[in-house]
Amino acid sequence: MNMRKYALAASLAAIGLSFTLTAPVHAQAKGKQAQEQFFPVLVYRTGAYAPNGAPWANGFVDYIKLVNATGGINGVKATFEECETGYATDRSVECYERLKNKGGGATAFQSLSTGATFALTEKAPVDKIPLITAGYGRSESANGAVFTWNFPLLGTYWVGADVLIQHIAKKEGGFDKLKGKKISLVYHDSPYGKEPIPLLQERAKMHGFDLSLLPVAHPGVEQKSTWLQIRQNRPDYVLLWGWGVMNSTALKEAQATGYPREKMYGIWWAGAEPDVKDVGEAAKGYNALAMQHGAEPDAKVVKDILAKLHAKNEGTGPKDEVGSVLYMRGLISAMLGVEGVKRAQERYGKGKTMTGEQVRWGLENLDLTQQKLDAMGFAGVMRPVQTSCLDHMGSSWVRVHTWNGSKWQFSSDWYQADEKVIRPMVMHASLKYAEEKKITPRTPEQCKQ
Amino acid sequence: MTRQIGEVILDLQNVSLSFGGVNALTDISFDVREHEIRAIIGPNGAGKSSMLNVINGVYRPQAGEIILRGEHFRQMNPYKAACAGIARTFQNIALFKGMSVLDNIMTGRNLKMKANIFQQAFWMGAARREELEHRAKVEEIIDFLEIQHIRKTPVGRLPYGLQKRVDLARALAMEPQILLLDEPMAGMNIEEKQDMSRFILDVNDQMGTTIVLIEHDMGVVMDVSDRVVVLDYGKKIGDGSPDEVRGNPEVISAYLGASH
Amino acid sequence: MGFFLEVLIGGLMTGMLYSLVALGFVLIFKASGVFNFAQGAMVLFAALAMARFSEWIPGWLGVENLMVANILAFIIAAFLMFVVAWLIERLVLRHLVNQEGATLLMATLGIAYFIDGLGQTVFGSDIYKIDVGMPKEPVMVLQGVFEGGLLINKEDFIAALVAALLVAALALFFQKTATGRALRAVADDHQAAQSIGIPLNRIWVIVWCVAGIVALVAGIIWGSKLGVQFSLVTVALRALPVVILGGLTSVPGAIIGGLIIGVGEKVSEVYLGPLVGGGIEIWFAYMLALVFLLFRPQGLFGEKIIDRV
Amino acid sequence: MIYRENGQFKTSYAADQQIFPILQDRWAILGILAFAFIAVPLLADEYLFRAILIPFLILSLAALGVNLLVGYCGQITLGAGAFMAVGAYAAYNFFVRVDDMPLLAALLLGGATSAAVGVVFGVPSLRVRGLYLAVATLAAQFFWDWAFLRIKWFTNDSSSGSVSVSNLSVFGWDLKSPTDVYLFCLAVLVVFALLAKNMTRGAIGRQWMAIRDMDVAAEVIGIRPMYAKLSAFAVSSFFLGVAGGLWGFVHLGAWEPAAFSLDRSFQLLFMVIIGGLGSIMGSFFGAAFIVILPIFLNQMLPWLGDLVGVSISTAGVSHAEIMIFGALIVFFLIVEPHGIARLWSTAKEKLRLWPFPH
Repeated sequence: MNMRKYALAASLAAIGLSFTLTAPVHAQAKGKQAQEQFFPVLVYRTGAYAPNGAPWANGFVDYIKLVNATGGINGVKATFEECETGYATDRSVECYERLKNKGGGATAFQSLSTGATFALTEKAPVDKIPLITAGYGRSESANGAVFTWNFPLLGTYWVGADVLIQHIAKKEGGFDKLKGKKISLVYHDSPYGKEPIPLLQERAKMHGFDLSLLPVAHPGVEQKSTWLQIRQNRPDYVLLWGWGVMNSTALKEAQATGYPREKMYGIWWAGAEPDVKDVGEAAKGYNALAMQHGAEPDAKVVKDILAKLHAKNEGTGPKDEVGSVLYMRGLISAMLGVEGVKRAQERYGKGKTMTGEQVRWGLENLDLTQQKLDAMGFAGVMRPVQTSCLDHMGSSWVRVHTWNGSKWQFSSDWYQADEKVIRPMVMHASLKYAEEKKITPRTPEQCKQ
Repeated sequence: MTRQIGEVILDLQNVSLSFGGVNALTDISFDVREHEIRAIIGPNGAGKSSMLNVINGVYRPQAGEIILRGEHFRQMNPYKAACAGIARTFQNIALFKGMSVLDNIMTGRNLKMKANIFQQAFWMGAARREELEHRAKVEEIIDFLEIQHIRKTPVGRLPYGLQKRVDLARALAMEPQILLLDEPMAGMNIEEKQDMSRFILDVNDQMGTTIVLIEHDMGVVMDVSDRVVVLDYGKKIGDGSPDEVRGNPEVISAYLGASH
Repeated sequence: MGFFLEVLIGGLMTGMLYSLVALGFVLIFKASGVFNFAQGAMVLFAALAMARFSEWIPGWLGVENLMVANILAFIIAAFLMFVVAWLIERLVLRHLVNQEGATLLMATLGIAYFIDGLGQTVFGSDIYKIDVGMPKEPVMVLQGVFEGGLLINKEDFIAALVAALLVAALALFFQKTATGRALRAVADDHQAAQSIGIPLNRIWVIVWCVAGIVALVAGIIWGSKLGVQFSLVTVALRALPVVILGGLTSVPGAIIGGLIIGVGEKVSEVYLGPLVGGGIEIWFAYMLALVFLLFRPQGLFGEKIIDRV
Repeated sequence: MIYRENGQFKTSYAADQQIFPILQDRWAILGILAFAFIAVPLLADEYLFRAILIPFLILSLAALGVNLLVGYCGQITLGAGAFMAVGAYAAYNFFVRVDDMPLLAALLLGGATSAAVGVVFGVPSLRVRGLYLAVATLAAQFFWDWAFLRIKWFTNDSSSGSVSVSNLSVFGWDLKSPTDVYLFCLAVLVVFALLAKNMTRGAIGRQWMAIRDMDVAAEVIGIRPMYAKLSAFAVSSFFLGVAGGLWGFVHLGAWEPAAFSLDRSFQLLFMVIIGGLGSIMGSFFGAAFIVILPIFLNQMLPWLGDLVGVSISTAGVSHAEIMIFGALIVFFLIVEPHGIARLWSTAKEKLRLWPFPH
C-alpha cells in the first residue's frame, strides 16, 4: 500500500508540475517565425458527433496541405494545428485560448458548433481575430456593421430555411399553393436547431401554411414519439434540422412509420453521407440542402488533392471520403480562410504574414468570381462569393440534392434566398444585439477606411 | 441521597407497536417519575429498545398514548421529543463517525443554539458568541466524563468503551430532563462498567435527570434503579421495585426460559 | 382510439428495450452493490465490437454468408465482453470492496470513460452498421377495426420479443442453476454467502459477464435500430428512470418499470408535449420515476429498508 | 522540524476554534493568498488565465457547493449542473431586465434563485436516499436543460435560445483583461470559501454532518432532517448558482444550456470525490485535478509522441486522453478513496511528527 501512496504522490506532483509546464510549452510556440500563416483548426473527431466532424476536419486540413503543396499563399507557408473540442463549448474556448497566439497569431477561427460560435463571438472582437462560420453560426451576424468579426460566409440557417420553403413552393406550383399546407420542423433541441424557427414562422405568416415544431432532445437517438406525432398529423412536408445520429435515426423512424422520404427535406448538416450511409436504400428519395456544394467527387480540386496528397500518402483521412459532402465543406471553409489571406495580401503586401485584423479586411472584401473559382478547381462546385463590409455572408447560392440510395445527386437548380424576407430579420436581430452590447454599428464611410 | 423522587413525568398507556403484522409491543403501560432511575429489563427480543424508540418517537405505535408532563400524545416524533427534553443513547453506538468527539458533543447543544445561517456563515454576532458559550458548557461535560484527552479525535478511531462514553456525553449536552439509556454497559469490562455506573448515578444525582435504562447486567440494574419494568415477547410481565421484580415468578420463568 | 393504441404499443416496445439496458444495471447492483454507470459504455463497446467484427470477418476468413459472419462476430464480441468483465472485476472492483456507493459510482464512471476511449480507439469513431436482418418496414394490422389500421413496427416488435426471451432466460438461470442460486444468495447477504463457501469474486465475475452479454444483446438491438456510434451510450440515461422506478434490486422491476416509463414517455410527449412546446419526454420519465419514489422510496419492487437503532 | 505546534498553547476557546489553529498553517495560507493575488497576476500569461486559472477558480466554487451537499450533508447529487444553469440564467435575467443592475448583485440574485430552486428539488431527499436520490436529482438536470431551451422568457426571447452578456464591471472596475477577471473570480472564491468554512465549523455544519453520518441519531438529538437537508440544498445551490453565473458571464460570455449539461454535473461530482468528500481544501484539489488533467494530457501526449518519433492524430490524442483520465480516476479511487485531501492531511501529520516515524 505504501508503494502505491508514493506513486499517487508522484502522479500528483506531476500534475502540479504540468501547471508550470504548460505555460512554457505555450510560450515557446509564441516565437514568431517568418512568413507563416497559422490556421487553428477546432475539430471534433471523437464523441457523439465524430462521424460528421471527422470528414470536415480532414477536408480542412487537406486543403491547407494542398495550398502548401502548390507554393503556399503567395509563398507564405500555411501552418495549422488541430484542437479537439468534443463539440463542447468550454473545450472550444480552451482551444481558442490555446491557439489564438500560436504560430504568429491565428488567422481566423472556425468554431464549428453553434455554442462555440456564440461564446467566441464575444471573444473575437477583443482579440481581433475573424470568426468564419461557413454555412452555420448565428444568422444575424450576416450584418457586418454590427458583427464586425463574424463571417457566416456562403449562407446562414435562415438562408437554408428560406430556400427550402422556396423549393417546396416550386414543387407545389407557387407560393399561393402553400396555403393550408402542413409543414413540420423536426429539430435538434439546441440553439442550432432553433435557429431557423423565426424565419419559418415569418414565411408561415406570409403564405399561410401551418408550421408545427417538433424538438428532439440531444443526441436524438429516441424519436418514436416525434414520429408518432408526424404519423398522426400527416404533414405535407417534414423539414429535418438534425445533427449527427439524429438524422439517420429520423430517417429510420420515417421508414418505420411509413412516412415518405421524398417529402423530407434536411438542412445541409442533415444532408451528408454519414446521415444516410447506414440507412442506405431506405433513405432513397430523401432531399437535403446543398449550400453551394454537395458531394463533389469530380471536382478538379478533389482530383488535385487525390493526386498531390493521397497518392503520396500525405492525405489526412481515408481516401474514399475525399469529395464527400462534409469533407467538401471543410475544404471550402479552409479555402475561404486562405482566400481571405490572399485578398488581404493584395492590400497589405504579398508574401507577408497577415494579422487577424488584416485578414478581416480581406474577408470583408472577398471577391471570388466564377472565373477565379473555376481556376482554383471549384468549377461546378461553387458560385461566386462577394462580401462587403456590411454583408459578411457574401452569397446565398443553394441547391437541393437527393439521396438515390447510394449517393447524393443534385435535384434542383440554383436558388438564392429572398433578400426581402431575410434582410429585415437580419437587421432587426443584429440591431437588437447591438443595443444590448452597446455597439454602434459601422457606417458605410467607416467601412472605407 | 439528596434527590427527591417526584411526580409522574412520563406515562405510557396501552402502547402497542407492530411491524407488518409482527407485534413488537402489546398493550404496555408504565410510568416514570421525576428524578428516578427506571430500568427496563427483559430477554433479547423482548421489545426493550422498541420501547425507548416509542418514547422518543423513532417508532410510531399503532395504539396507546404517551403522556409527557400531563400532555397527551398519540405518538411522538424525535424532534418533538428532543424539544421536550428527552435525550438518549443507543445500543449500537450511533455516533457521527466522521466528526471529532468535540463536534459530536456540540451537536447535542444544537437545540439551544439560535443563530441563523447568515450569522453562522459570517461568523458574526450571535453565532460567534454562541459557539464560545456552548463550547464552555461542552467542556464541562467533557471534564465530567473524563474524556479531555480525546477531545479532537475522530470518534471512529476510539475504542468501544470510550465511544459509549461520548454517546452519553452527547446526550448530556442536551441537558435533558429525561435520559434514555439503551444498554450503556453492553460489552464493557468490569472496570468500565463501574465507571459508567458511577457516571449514571452522578448524572441522576447532580443534575436531577430522570433516567430510563435498559440493561442486561442484573447486578447493575438491581444496584442503581429505583423501579424496574420487565418485558417479555413485547408484553409487560412485571413492574415494581428491584426486590419485587426479583421475586416475581413470571419474571423468573421468563429469564429461566430464555437462558435455558 | 387507433392512434392512442399505436402510441401505447410504441411505448410498450420502447419500454421493453429500456428494460434490456436497465437489466444490466439491476444484475450488477443486486450482486455487488455497484451502480454501474459504465453500462452505457459497455453497450456501445459491445455494439462496436459486433459491428466491426461482422464487417471484418468476411475479409479475414473469406466467409460470404452474412449469417455466419454475424454468428462469429457475436461469439467474438461475447468473448471480448467476458474479458472486459473479468478485467473490471480484477483490476477495479476487487480493490474497492466495502467502499461507499458514491465512490463505486464514480469508479464505474471512470471505467465508462476508459471503455469509451478504448472502444473508439480500437474500433473507430465513425458510424457503423449491424445488419442482423431485422425487418425495417412497418406492417398494418386490424385495418378493419380502425381507420387506417394499426401500425406496428416490426423491428421494435422483434426487439421486444428478444428482450422478453432474454429476461425469461435470465430468470431461469437465476432460479434453476446452482450458479444462479449462488448469485441470489450473494445478492441477499454478502457475508452470509461467503461464510457458506460461495466465492464472492467468482460470482462477481460471472455477474459482470452476464451483464456484458446483456449489454451485447442490447447493443445489437439498439445498434441495428440506430446505427452503431457514440450516442448509443446515452441510451443508458434513458434507462435510468426505469431502474429507480422498478427498484435497483429487482429483475421484474426492471421489466415493469421499463414498460411504465416507455408508455409514460410516449403518451406524455404525444399528448402533453404539444401544449408546452415538446421535447419533454426525457425529463417527464425522470419526474414520473420521482413521483413513484415519493410513495415508495425503494422503488416499485425494491426491498424496504427498516431503520434499526 | 519546521512544522511543529509545540509551544503554541491555546488560552481561550476562541483561539482553539480558529480556522487554522496552527501558526504555520496560518502563515502558509497567507503566503498562498499573497501569491495568488500578487504574484500570479505578474507571472501568468493570457492562456494560463483564460484557459486554466479562471475555469479552475469558477469550478472550485462550484465544487465547493457540491461538496457542502454531498460531502458534508451526504446527499448525492447528479444535478449540480442544473443549478449552475439556474444561477446563470437567473443572473442573466436580472442583469438585462433590470436597468443598471450591478454585476455582483445580479450574480448574487442568481445564486439566491438557484437556492430557492435547490430547496424545491431537495424535497425528494426527505423521502429518498442514496443512489435513488442521485438518480432522482437527474430529474432536475433534464428538466432545466429543457426549460432553458423551451421557455423563451428565460432567454429574453433570443431566437436561438443562446444568451450573452458583455460590458461587465464591478464598482466601476471594468472586467476586461484576463487579470481583472481572474482577480474578481479569486476574490469571490476566497469570500465564499470563508463562508463555507464558517458554516462547516459552526452549528449548521454539524447538523449537516450529523445527518450524513447517522440521520436517525441526529433527529433524536433535535436536528430536523428537513431543515438540515433543505438548508444544505439551498446553500449548495447558492454556491452553484453563483458559480454558474460566473461561468456564463465572465468565462464563456455567451452560453446555451449545453454549457451546464449532465457532463458538467458528473465533472463536479468527480471533483469532490477525487478531491475529498467533506473537505473544503479537497474541493480545490479536485477542481485543479479535473480541470488541468485533460488539458495537460491533451497537450502532453503529442509532445510525448514527438519525443519517441510517433505522431499521434488528434482523435488518437483525445481517445487516449479520456482513457487515461478514466484510468486515473479509478486508480485514485482505489489508492485513496478519501481523496487528495486525505493524502494531504496524512502528509501533514507525518510532517508534524517528522523525523520520528511514529
